[in-house]
Amino acid sequence: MNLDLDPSARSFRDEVRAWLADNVPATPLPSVHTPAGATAHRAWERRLADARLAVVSWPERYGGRTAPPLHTLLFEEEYHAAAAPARIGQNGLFLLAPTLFTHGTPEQRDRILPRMARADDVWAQAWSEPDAGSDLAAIRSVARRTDGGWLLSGQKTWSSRAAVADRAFGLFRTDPQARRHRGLTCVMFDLRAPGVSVRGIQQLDGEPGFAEIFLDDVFVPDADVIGAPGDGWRVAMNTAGHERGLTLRSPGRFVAAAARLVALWREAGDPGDTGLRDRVVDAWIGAQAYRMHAFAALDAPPGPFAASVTKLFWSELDIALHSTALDVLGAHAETDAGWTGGYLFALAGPIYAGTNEIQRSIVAERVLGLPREPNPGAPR
Amino acid sequence: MNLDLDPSARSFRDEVRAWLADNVPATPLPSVHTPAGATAHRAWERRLADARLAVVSWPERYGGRTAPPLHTLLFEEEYHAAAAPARIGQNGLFLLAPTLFTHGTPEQRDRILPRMARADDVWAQAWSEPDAGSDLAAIRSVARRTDGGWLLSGQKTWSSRAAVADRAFGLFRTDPQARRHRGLTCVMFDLRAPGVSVRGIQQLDGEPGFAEIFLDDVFVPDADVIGAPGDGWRVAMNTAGHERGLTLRSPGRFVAAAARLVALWREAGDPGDTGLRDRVVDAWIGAQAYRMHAFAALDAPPGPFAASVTKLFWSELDIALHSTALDVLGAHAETDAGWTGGYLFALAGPIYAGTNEIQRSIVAERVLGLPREPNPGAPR
Amino acid sequence: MRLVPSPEQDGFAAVLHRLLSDVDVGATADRWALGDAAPGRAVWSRLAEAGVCGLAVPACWGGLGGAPSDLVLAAEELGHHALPGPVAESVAAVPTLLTAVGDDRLRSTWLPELAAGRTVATLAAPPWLPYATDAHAADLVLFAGRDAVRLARVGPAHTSMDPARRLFEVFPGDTLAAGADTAAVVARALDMGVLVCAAQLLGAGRALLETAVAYAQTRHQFGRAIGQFQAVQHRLADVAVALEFARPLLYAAAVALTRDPHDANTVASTGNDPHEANVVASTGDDRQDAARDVSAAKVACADAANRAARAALQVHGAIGYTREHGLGRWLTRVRVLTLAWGTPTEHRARVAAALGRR
Amino acid sequence: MRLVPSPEQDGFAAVLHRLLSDVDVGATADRWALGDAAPGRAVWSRLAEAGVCGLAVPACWGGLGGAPSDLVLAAEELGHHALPGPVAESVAAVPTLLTAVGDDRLRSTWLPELAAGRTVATLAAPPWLPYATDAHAADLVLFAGRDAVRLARVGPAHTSMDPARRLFEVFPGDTLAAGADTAAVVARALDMGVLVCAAQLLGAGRALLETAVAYAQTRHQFGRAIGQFQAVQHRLADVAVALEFARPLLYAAAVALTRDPHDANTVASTGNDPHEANVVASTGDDRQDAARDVSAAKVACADAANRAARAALQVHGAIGYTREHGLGRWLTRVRVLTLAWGTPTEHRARVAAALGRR
Repeated sequence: MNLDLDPSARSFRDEVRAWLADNVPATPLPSVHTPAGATAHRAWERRLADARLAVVSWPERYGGRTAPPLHTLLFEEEYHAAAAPARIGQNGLFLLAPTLFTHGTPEQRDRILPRMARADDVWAQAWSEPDAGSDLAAIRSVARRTDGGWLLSGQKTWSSRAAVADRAFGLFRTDPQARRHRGLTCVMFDLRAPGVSVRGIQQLDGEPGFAEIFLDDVFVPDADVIGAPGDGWRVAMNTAGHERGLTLRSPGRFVAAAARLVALWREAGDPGDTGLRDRVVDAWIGAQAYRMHAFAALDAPPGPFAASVTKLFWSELDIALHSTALDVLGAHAETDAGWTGGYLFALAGPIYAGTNEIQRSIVAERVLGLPREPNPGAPR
Repeated sequence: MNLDLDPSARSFRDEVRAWLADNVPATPLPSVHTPAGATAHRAWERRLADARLAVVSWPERYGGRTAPPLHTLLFEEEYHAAAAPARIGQNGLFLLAPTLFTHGTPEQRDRILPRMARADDVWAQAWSEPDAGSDLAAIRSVARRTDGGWLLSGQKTWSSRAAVADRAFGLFRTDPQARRHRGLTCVMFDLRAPGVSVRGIQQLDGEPGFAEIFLDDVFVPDADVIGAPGDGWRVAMNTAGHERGLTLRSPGRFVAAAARLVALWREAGDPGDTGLRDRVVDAWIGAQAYRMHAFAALDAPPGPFAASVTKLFWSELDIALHSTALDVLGAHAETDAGWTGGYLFALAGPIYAGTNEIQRSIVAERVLGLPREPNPGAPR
Repeated sequence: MRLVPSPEQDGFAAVLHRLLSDVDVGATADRWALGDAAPGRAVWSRLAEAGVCGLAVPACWGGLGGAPSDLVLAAEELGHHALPGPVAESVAAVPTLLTAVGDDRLRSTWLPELAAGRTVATLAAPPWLPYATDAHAADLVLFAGRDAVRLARVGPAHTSMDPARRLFEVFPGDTLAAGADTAAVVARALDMGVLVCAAQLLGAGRALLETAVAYAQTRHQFGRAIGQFQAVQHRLADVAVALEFARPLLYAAAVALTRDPHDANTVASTGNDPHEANVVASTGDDRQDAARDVSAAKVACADAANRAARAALQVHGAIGYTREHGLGRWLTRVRVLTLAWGTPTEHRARVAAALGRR
Repeated sequence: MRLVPSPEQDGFAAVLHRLLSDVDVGATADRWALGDAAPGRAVWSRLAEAGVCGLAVPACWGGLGGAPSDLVLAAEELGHHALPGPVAESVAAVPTLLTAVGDDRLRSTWLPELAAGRTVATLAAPPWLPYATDAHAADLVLFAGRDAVRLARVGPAHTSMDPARRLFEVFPGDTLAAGADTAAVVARALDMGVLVCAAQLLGAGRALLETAVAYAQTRHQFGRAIGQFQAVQHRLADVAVALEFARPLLYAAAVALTRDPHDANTVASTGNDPHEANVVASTGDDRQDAARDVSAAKVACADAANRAARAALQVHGAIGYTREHGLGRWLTRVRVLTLAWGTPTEHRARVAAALGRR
C-alpha cells in the first residue's frame, strides 16, 4: 500500500519501514505467553524504544516523539504489514497510558510511562470478575482504607497478559454501601506483591492469554490510585473507549490481514469460485473502510460513543476475514495453524472489550437516541 | 417433482394434476383485489368445489373428501406447481375453518362451511387494530351485550381480503374491566351489515390487500360467537397457529417458487457466477427442507409452538428466494413485475401473522424454555 | 476534498436539505409516477439554482466545475429525500461525457442548459444501464457503448418496481464520439454516475435509519416504546454501523476520481490538497484505482442501504408496507439503485480485478 | 426408514446417549489429543457392543446390515458428544467400500473386525479428504481415488485446529479394486461418509444449543438471567430453527441412499416401506438423487451447526473461550467437519449439477 504523503509523514513512514525491515526477526518470536517468549518480547520492546518507535505519539519526555495521530496510524500500518512481534506491553501502552494522560497525575505519568515504554514494567488489566463480565458494575473486589493506602481483596479474571506481566490496573469497590457504578476506584497494583497469586487460563487457541488474579489484603499506596477514590467508573469508561477503538485494534492490523488474505486467495483459491472471490473482496473492502474511517477521524474527532460503533465493525470484520481464509484453504484449512489460530482469536472479538451485545445497546441508546431498555443495572 | 406414492395417493395426485392441467386459466385472472378479479376468483372457487377439490381434507358433508393430511400436501404441491389462481377464500378456508373445527358448534359448521367451500361467502380476518399490532392483547374494539346478541364498535386494520369479502371474524372486548388477554371474545360479522364501513389500503406491491374496517354498533347474534364469550384469546391463538404454519403457507408454494427460480437461473443467470449459483441452491435446499419437514410432521405431530418455528423459516426463505431471483435478473430485475411483486410480498412475511420478533420470543421461551423476558404485556 | 466534508460542503448539503424539506417530494414522486414530470422538473430547476446541476459542468460552460466530493454531498441529500428522476445521469454522467467528447457546438448547446436545470438528460449504457431511465421526462438521451457515445432514439417503456421510475429501451443513433480515447472518457463518466448512485444509496439508507429510529421512539406495544426492545435496538445499531463505515469509502472514491487524470476538464483544480493525498491507496494506475474505489463504495453503500431498508420496514411493521406511509419510496428506490449502475457482483468483480485476479 | 425415527431407532439413540454420558468423553478426547488412543479405543469397543460399528457391515460378515437411517441416528449421538476419532471413515465409508470391492478374503479379514470394534479404519480420498484422519489410531488405512481403492502407506502427520484430531499424509499402495464399477462404489461409500459427517454436525449443533440454553438459564448479569435478554433469546431461536429444518434433509438423504441401487449389498432389505417411497423427490437417477440429497443435508447441517457454534460461544462469553470449559471441543469439531468430506461450496456445486447446471 503506497501512500502519497506530505514530506514529514513520508519521511517518518520511510524510517519506520526501513527500521522494521532491518529489525523484525526473521523467525517469529516464541509465544508472548511463555516465559522465553515474554523475555524475547521484552527485549524487542526495548529495541523499539531505543529507536524511539515504541510510543511515537507520546511526549518526548516519556520516550515518544509527540508525533501527530496520522503518524500513529502510519506506524501501525507499517508494523502490521511487516508482521512485527505482538506488543507485550499492549495493555499498558494502549489502555493504561491513555487513561493516565487523561486522569493520572504528573507524578504518576513521570513514574510509570517511561518504564512502560521500555517494557521495564509490563502491565495487565484486571477489570472482570467471575460475576462481573458484561455487567462490569457488579464488581465485588474491594479496596479497604488503611494507613497511607488501600488493601485489595477479591478475585479478578480474564486478565490479559497477567501471567507474564509485572503490574496490573483495575476497579475495586471502595465504598461498600454505594450501589453498582458508584463507590468504585481505579487502582494500580504490583502482581508480585505479597497476597497476589496469578493462575493462567488456557484459551481455545492454545494460548494462556488470560489469567485469574487472587488478591488477599494486597497493599497499594495512595499514589497508585488513578483519579479520585470513588470516581473509578468514569476512569474505567475512558479506558474501555480505548479498548474498543482503534488504539488497541488499529486499522493497520486489518489492512495487513486483508492483504494476506488476498495473497492467499491468489495463490490457493479456486479461480472459478466467484462466491469466494466476493467474500475476499468484501474483507478487503471492510479493511479499507476501517482505514478510511480512521483517516477521516483525524479531521472530524469522533463522538463519545464512537468506539462502540468501531468495535462492532472490526470484531465482525475480523471473523469474516479469517473465516473466508479458512474457506479459501478448504479441506486443508484445519492444518494451517496461522489462519486457524487467527480465526479462533477473532471469535473472541465479539466477547472481549465489552460484548457486542453491550455495544449494540450503547449505540442504540447513546448514538441513535433510542429510549433506554428498562434494566435495573445497565452499566451505561 | 415425481413422488412414488401408494396407489391411493398416486391416484389422487394424478387426478389433481390432470384437473388442473385442464382447468387452470391460460391467462392469469385479474387481481383478486379488484371487483372483476374477485368475481373471477369466486367463479374459480366454485369450479374447484364442483370438482370436490376446494377443501379435500374436510368431511364430505361440508364439501370435502375426508382426505388424509398427505393428500392436502400433495394437493398444495400440484396447485402451486400449476400456478393456479390465488385462493380468494384463503382466510376462511385456512384460518376460520380450522378454528371452527376446534371451537365452533355443529350448527356453525353446518351453516358456514359449505358456503365457504364454494366461495358463496368469502371471509376476511379482523384481528389487528391501530394500537394492537404485534401487541394483539391491546385490542380496544368492543362488543356490548344487547338483546339476543352483541353490538360491535371500534376500528380494525390490516384486514386481509376485507375489501372483497362478505364476512369477517375477529376479536372484541366483551368485558371492559378485564385486562389484556382476558375478556376478549371471537365474533363473526357481516361486512355489509348496517354500521360497517370498509376502506382499502394500498400496499407496497400495488395491491389493496388490506383494509380498515370501521364498526359502529353492528349487531351480531349470539350464534355468531365462536367459543364461549370471554374465551376469545384461546380461540385466536388457535387461529394464529394455522396462520403461521403450513395451512396458510404450504411447502408446495415454496417448492414451486424454487422451481421457478431454478428455471430462471438456468435461462438468465450468469453461468460463471458461482456465488449466485450457491444462493439458488440454498433457496432450493430451503424449499426442500420445508417440504421434508412437512412430510415428517405427518408421522410426528408437531408441538404446540411449532408454527412459530415454521413461520420464521418460511418467511426468511421467501425473502431469500425472491431476492436471489432479482439478482439473477440483475439490471433487468426492476422491470419484471412477477418477481418484483413476489419480492415485495415476501418482505411482508416477517411482519404479518405475528412479527418474527414475536415468534423468536415464543420459540425462545416456549420451545427452548428460556426464562421469560420481564414484560408487562406479553401476549403469550 | 478531504475524507470529511468541508464546512462549505456541509453548508451546501444543509441548503439542499432545507430546499427538499420545503418541497413535497412525495407528491412530486406520485405525479412523476403518473407520467407528469412538471412538478419534478420544477424541483430540478430549484436544485439547479442551488448549484446542483452545474457541479459536473466546467465553469467555462456555465457550470461550477465542482469536485466529485461536491457531487457526493449533493447526491446524498437527493437520495435522503428519494427525489425521483435520472439524477446520476443528468447531474454527473452526461455532463462528464459531453465535457470530454464531441465538439464545442455540442457543448455550447447542452452544457449551459444542463447546468441551469433547463435540460434534463438521461443515458443507456449496457450492461450497467440497459435502459434509459425516465426518458419521457428528459430532453437529451444518450447511448454510451464501451468506446463510443451516440445520441439515442427512445423505444418502448417498461414500468419499474419503483413506481416513480420508468425505463425505456433505446436504439443507438448518431455517433458523437468513438475510439480508444472515448473508452476512457466513458469509463470515467460511468464511474461518476456510480459515485452519485452510491451517494444516493447512502442518503436513502440514512433516511431509512432516521425514520425507523423516530418511529421506534414513539410507537408503543406491550406497554413500552418498541425502541426499548433489544431486537429493535440491536438491529438499528447494526444499520448505524454499516452506514458509518460505508461513508468513508464513498468519500475516498470521490478523492480517487479527483486524482484520475481523465478528470482534467472538470476538477483538476481541486487535486492538490496535500492532506487528501495522504489517504489514497495508490497502485500507480489512477484509472484502475478510481474504478476499484468507486466499486468498493457502491458495494458498501448498497449493502448498508439494503440493511437499513429491511430494518426500517420491520420496525414499522404493516404501516410501513402501505403506499400511504411513503416508506416504500425509499425501500423500492434502494433496491432499484442497488442493481442499477452495476450490480454488487459486477462491482466486486472490478475490485477483484484490481486486486490482481478476476 | 421414514422421515422420523422409528421407536426402535429412538431407543437405540437413547442407549448411545447414556453410554456416552457415562464415559468422560472430554478426558478421552484430551488423551486422544496427546496421542494416547487407548481410552478412545475402549469407548469404540463399547459402541461396537451397542451395535454402532456393525451398522454398515452386512449380517453375513458379522454386522447388522443396518439402514443409512440407523447410521444417521448413531452418528448424531456421536456428534452430540463430540467423540474423537475417524467416525465417518470407520463406521460408514470403509465398511461400505470393503463390502462392495475386492474379494471375500479381504472381507473376511476386515469386516467382522470392524463390526466388532476391534479394528478402526480410516481413509484418504482427495479432494474431499486430502489426509487420513487419525491414522495413528487406525489399523487399516485406505486410499480412495475416483475409480480405484488402494491400501495406503502413512506419511507425515499434521496437527489440526481440532486438538483431538491428527491428519496424516498418505501414499497410495496396493490396489484393491479399480474400474468403472469401482467408481460407483467409491461415490456411494463417500456419500455414506458425508451422511455420517452431516449427522455428526447436526448432533454437535444440538449439543451446542442445549449447552447455550442451559447457560443462559443460570448465568445472571444486570440482575437477571441472560436468557431473558432478547439478544440472547432471538439468537438461540434462530439456531433452533436452523437445526429443526436441517434434520428432515438429513433423514431424506438417508432415504435417498437407501434407494440408491449400489446399496444392494448392505441395506436392500429396508427399501420397501411404502410410506418412505412417498417422500422422495426422484429424477429417475437414483445415484444422482442420492448425491444431491446428501449434499443438501451436508450444507444445511453444517450451516446450522456453525450458527449454533457462534451463538453458543457468544452466549457463554469468555468462559466458553477457555480450554477448561470444554465448549471448544464442539466449536472446533464443527468447523473442521464443515470443511471435511466436501466443503459447502463443493456440495452446493453437486446440488447445482443435479438441478441441471454446473
